[in-house]
Amino acid sequence: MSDFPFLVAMIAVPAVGAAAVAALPRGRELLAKQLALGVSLVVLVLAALAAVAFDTGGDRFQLTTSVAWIPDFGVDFALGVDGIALVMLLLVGLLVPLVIGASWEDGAPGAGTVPEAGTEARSMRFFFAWLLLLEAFMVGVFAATDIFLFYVFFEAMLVPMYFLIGSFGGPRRQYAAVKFFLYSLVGGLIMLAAVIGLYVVSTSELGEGTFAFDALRQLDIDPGVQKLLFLGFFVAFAIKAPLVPLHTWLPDSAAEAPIGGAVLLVGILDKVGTFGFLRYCLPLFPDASRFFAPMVLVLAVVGVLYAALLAMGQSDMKRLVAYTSISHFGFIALGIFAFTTEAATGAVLYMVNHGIATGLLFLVVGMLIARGGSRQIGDYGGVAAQAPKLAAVFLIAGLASLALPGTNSFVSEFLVLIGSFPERPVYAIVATAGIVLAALYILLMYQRTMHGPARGVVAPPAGDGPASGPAGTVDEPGGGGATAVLTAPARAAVRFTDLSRREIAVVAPLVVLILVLGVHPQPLLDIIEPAVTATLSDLGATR
Amino acid sequence: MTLTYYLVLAAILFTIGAVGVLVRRNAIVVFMCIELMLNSVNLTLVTFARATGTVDGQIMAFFVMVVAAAEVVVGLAIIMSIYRTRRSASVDDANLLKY
Amino acid sequence: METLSAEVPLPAEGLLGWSWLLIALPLAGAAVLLLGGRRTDRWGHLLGTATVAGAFLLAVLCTVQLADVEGRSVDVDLFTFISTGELDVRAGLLYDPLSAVFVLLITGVGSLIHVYSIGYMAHDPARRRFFAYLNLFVAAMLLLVLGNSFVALYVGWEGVGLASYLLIAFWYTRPAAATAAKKAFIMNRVGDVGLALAIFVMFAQLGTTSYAGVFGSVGTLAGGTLTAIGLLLLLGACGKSGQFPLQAWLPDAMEGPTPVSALIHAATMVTAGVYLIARSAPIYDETPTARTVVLAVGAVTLLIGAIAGCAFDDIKKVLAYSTVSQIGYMFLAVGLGPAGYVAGLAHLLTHGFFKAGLFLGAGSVMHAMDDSVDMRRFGGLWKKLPVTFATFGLGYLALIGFPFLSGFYTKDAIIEAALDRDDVWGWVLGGVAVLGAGLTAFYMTRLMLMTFFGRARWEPGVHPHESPSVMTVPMVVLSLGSIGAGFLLVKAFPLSDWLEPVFGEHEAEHVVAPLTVGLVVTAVMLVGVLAAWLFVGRREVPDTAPVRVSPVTRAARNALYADTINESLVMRPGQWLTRALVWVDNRGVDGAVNGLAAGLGGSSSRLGRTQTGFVRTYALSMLGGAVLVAGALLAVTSG
Amino acid sequence: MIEAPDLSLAALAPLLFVFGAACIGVLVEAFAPRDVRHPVQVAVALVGTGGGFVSTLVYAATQDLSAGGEITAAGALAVDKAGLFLQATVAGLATLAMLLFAERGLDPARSAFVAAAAVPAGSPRDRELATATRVQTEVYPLALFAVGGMMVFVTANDLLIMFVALEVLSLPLYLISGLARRRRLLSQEAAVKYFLLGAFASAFFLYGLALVYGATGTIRLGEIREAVGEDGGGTLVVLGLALLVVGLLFKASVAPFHSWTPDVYQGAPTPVTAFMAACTKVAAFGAILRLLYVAFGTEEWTWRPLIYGVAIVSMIVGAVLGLTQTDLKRMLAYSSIAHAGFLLTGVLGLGADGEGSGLAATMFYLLTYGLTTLGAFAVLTLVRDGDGEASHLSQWAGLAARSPLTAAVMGLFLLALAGIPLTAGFTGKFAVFRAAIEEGAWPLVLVAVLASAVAAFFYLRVIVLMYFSPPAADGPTVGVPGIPTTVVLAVTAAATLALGILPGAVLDLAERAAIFVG
Repeated sequence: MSDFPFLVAMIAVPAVGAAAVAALPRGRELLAKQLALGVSLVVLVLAALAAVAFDTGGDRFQLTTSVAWIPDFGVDFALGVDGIALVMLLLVGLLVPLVIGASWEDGAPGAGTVPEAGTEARSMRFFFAWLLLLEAFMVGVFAATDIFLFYVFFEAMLVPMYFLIGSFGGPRRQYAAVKFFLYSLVGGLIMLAAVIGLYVVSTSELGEGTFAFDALRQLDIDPGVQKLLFLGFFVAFAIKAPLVPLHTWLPDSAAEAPIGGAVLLVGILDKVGTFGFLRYCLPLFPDASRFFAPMVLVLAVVGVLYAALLAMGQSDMKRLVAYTSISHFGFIALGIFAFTTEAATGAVLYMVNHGIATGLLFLVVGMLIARGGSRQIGDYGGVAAQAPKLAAVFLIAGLASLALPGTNSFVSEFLVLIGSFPERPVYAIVATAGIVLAALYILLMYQRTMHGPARGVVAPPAGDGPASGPAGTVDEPGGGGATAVLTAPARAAVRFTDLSRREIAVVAPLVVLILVLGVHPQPLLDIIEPAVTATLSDLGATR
Repeated sequence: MTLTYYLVLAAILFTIGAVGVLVRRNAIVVFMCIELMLNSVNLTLVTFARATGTVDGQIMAFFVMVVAAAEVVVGLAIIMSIYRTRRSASVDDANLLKY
Repeated sequence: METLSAEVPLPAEGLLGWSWLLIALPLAGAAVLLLGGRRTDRWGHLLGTATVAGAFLLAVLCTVQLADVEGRSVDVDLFTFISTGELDVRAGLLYDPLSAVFVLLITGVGSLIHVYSIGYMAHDPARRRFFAYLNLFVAAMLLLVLGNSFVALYVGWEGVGLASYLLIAFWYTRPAAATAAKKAFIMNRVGDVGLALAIFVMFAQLGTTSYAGVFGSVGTLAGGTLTAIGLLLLLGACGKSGQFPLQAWLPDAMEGPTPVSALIHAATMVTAGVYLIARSAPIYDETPTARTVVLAVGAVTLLIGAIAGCAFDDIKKVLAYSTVSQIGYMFLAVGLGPAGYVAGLAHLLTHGFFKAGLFLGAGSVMHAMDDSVDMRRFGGLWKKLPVTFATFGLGYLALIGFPFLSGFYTKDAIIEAALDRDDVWGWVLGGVAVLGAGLTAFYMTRLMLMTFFGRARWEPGVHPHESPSVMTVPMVVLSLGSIGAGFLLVKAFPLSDWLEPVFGEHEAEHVVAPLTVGLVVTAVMLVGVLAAWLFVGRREVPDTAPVRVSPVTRAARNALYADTINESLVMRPGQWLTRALVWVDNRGVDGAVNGLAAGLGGSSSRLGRTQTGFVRTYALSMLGGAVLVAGALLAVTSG
Repeated sequence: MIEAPDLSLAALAPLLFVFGAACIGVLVEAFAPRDVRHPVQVAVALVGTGGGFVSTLVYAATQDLSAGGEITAAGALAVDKAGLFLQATVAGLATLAMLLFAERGLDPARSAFVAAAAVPAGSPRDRELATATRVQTEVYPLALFAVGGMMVFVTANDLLIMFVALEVLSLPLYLISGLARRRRLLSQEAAVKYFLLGAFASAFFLYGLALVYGATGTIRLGEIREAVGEDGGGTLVVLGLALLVVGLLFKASVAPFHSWTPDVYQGAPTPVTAFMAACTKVAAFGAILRLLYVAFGTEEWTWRPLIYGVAIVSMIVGAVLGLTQTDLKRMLAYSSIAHAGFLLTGVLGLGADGEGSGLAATMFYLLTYGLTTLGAFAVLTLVRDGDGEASHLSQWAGLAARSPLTAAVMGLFLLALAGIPLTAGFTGKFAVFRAAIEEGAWPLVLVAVLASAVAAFFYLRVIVLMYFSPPAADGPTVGVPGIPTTVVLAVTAAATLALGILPGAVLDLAERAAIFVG
């Protein structure tokens, strides 16, 4: 079974699916959704089968495929996964169907989730087509074992996400989309220069240029050159990840992106940055990595605290979640650049867990916004009384985000900190303080939106207190006449219905995973650890 | 080395032509300045031909003259057409396309 | 001195091998109730109570079996939790006398409080959710005390924090409850940082986090490291147990339903700090510095709690500060080291009984008084609430250390142990403890007088009535504990014998004869009672608190300004910092990016103006370019 | 007895095709009846350019080019591998451009070109003709001459031929720039500017030629190299090289010799702009490559700093100035300036004596850029309002809602111009950057990537407008393209994708063609 080209299939299936969905005739939105969901489920199954076929004790890269692609550049279409890539693929496979499920009602009349819905360019067909194309590229970026190929997917990923944000995003989507694209592109292009530089180095060392990761990591590069190349890669990944101070695109993009886009953006796209640190920066440039590690660690730790404090200062829920992610990426970077097996394993696990936890947080925030029509925390209050299930899922997502033991994130955060402490105690101590701030930003948001008496858009519109929600942020359901007939509690009930069956189906897998991985993360650790060990041995790390 | 004088003269003519292009407004005059530049080159070519003792330079000068003649044809046609539209041959008046 | 807990415990056999069910039962209960939704409304409370009662039965059986095990310590290995690199954390339980004591306390008192809650929460539409959270709490608390490693403890530690959060915020539509819950969680988290760091240090130094591993190699650690671990653990303990300087959350936590206050914020969770220090005895034994800090924390908190307790009119707040103060005693005890562990734990147990009883009594009073907690609107309730009065009174007597009731034995033991240090510190600590006893007697007497005696100052429309038996029976049972537990644990079946495998043998060498101590303490206690009678009992209690009061009273009413200090030292600067950073991020970091973009745009327009549209300008630029190019080339070649 | 010069008719066949067609076109113009003139001219033009393209390929496929190529026409032309590649590129792109010229379905007056260029713009007769369906067909022979000039330009083996070819390609272009049917004033202004500046630039080239001749006694590229290699570059040679390069950089619209580009691109009829942007760029860079490779290959360290500098200036000027453009044609002009800078990074990759991979990379980039920019201009011809093409940016708002396919194709070209992977633009950029880094020019590449990021902004802005903005109420209409334009769009879009996804074969071709003789 391991001969089956899983990785090729995982790229081809969604790519073909995207084309098929886009090619559907106008008006077949339901079919588009069903097709997209089906395709993404096929990818999930493929990912699961790939995980089964993967032998944790086997070669570093498995399920490999390699076809000469551009012989003149020495580029191969080479795919393969190590444990790190495999878990990321599983995450991709998991999140995309959920995102499709979560976006099922988007674009429906009155959903209020997509501005000016209905025009051809914003047709939900294209939303799902872009989503599937994005999935294909995401699989590619993690599965590539040829740096050129990696780069191609790395940049190509921008396009579908750009359209997802720009076409289906919030009021400032144009600004956000362009900012996202340009920020990433700057990083990507600098990396391109480094990729080429690496190729040139390989040409001079091996006689023939290559982009194959396995060949490149055996190069013995002059330390000065290493530093330059490291920086080239690092900038791209630090923007992607994002590390402070290259982070400001993320709150804008995540806030303006449609919820599905935001989940994938923060849940997976950004992981490419930290994945890149681990896969490319460390093994390819060991000397430079050691040289720059203290600086990266400073950025990481500053990011943990800085972004957490900023998260507290946000009034927009999506921005808040985006900032929490930046804080979490600080932890991941800390884990990677601590150069210990425990910390790096924890960092990889963190990447998965963060995708699950923050993905869930984004999804549930999106469900809240779909009901209230506002992203402002101040427009909500007392939701828990009207939508207890929503509140419960929100709490679970929040607790996972603040790394409460028993949730998946705890294991990863704990591993990162305990693993980095022996080597980098000061950084670990400072980062540990971040867990208090994490509790603060999550609970502040939770208290303001879920607890207390019904307020803002949650409250019945007639009279009742100072806050009836800023005008304009609330879509009035139905026409004026119909609204007037509804009694006040009925109105509130209309808006704040609890989670529907569909929504429960979307969040349930994530909730289950949060709890299961919180108690029994070992299967994932078993997959991750050999790859991390191999990476660190490329680095020549001591532990 | 008397040939140097020819070269210097040619260079001066070339410069005059170039400066003329910069300072004159009338398209025809500008064009004539360009012709002057071409002809200064012709002088240079002939001088070098003399210096190297071959006729290549002279032949090239003929080529240049032919090309210059073709250029005149095309140039005058263009200038005429815009002159007929605008009733002005000032190059500064053709200023719709900018920034 | 040698401790035995360093030895690797035996693997579990028989019933003890099933002791994981202790945690699983309430956890399953919580899961069923939370996932079951409204379908379980009708029988949810019964299931919740049954799981805890079942756990109690199992705990009794396990403990009986444990008594026969050699070394009285078994290890229940379950599965690999986290294993990577050099870190190997196994999920496992340690069933030894110390955890057994706690398990019995938690499940025992827990069962009673579950029963009580059936009545107390009968009219709350969300009773099922309440029981689910309570079950969750019991599960987490059991994990805390049963875990065989610091990581397992940490998991339970934060788990009880979550349960506490959920339960304090049970009536979440009240902003005060929501805020109190958040405050509790955050302040606990501050402590958790200490605990987490302690674990990191252990791993960094010893490569393990299991009790067996850590305690087995304590000797290899440098003194400074040990002290650091000790202090970090103490920080964790302070957070969880509401000790100075992290005490401010505990009184606010009274926003939760009263059974919660009884179970979590009196009997069990808040004593987790004591458990942690007692459990880490092998570490503290080696680090006198850390022990001294524990002592200081205990003594300071003891006084803060007692002083604040004197000034509040909210019956639950008074009890809460009393709890703070009593846990201060326990800290003081365990801070004494081998001399005090058993005394501290004994007080913990008796306190668990009488304080839980007091809270349940307070709940019963509130139940009668339409959920009012203002003692100034109570008075003369002894006639209306006879059972409550009787059980509450017994709890009161036990707490103030009335001779031969529970508190008398256990508190005296602590004071004795403090004096046994036989140095200046001993006298200071003993003095503080005795002073605390007097203050305790004062504020508790004040509470009794204002609640049960004097003129009825009830709000109009309040008709006090005794609670149903489902509530009074647990109160009665707990009051029995208030009476007899002290004697049983200190005299009849000494706790020190039971815990000997954990803490080893300790022969007390008394500096002051126990009898003398007993007499002095009793005398001070009587002075406190008398003072209360003079200040409160003799006079008419005004309906509202007097405004013109002494600075001392004002300070006490403000709980010695703990909240103010927190606010001005942490919250305000934090908010200011947050606002400043938001500004920096928007204007500075993002501003730089946007500024760069604007700058490019600006230079684009400015450069664009060179594109004038004039042919002659273009020609000039070309000529200039040509001259530049030629000049540069010449310079390059000649240079 | 004068010996007849050796002429390899096979090698000259492409040129003969094009020039022959041009001459026939002139005859057709003179003798064919008016109503059949257009189809005949189009057929002749297509046969000429297409025949040129095919015969180039046939020649390349059938001849033994193991020596790199042959020098023919008495040493005037070097029909070598690189020359053939460039000739084929020019001819191929020109064929597509001819199709754009031939489009009759879009403009209500059935042609993009003025009916009677001699009639003053704005006169009553002009207004009358503006709506008449009378078409004018001089553009075809003129364009064919230009194509012929370009094809000679890239194979010229001596400086004089290069000069003559420069003029042959330029003069018709000056003319056809002024032939727009709509906005004639702009068109004429463009022609004047282009002509005056072009003539000015060729004077520089010519003076450079004279100086090099004076210094080396020869104008044959190969002989120049020998002469220069012997006694190093004297002042005259260096000065001559500088002036020659200036003349060529002008044609390639490299800053600071770019100032004509935006004005001419904007003013000229869009098909002509497309033709210029694609073919002239190829021809000019072909000549630059040949000059620097063959004549001054040994003088690498002389011209290297020059190219380095102008590349940076060009990239920055193009990228930065493009940011604030509001006219799409003008924006693409600035984009063309920026791309000229990127191409120069490839030129830097030529390396000492052409050892680097720069030649292949630059040639490949020329092909991809030519296709993409041709396609982009072709899309521009589709979007129209009452006054011709709607090239103002604001008019493109919400285009995706009106015409998803048009927007998608334009989006593809824009992404390719921005150099996003899986498009031809990326492959080309990668190739030239690689060549430059191999020659150690990584700081230049760093500037280049930053410039492309800046440039990406204005490409993205168009996408933002097309896709993310609500359509303007009185927006432009999107014309239904006739067969010619459809073919152009299909070919360029397909090629843009194909060269991005599977560029191997063409890259390989460029790699194998990367040899100049002479």
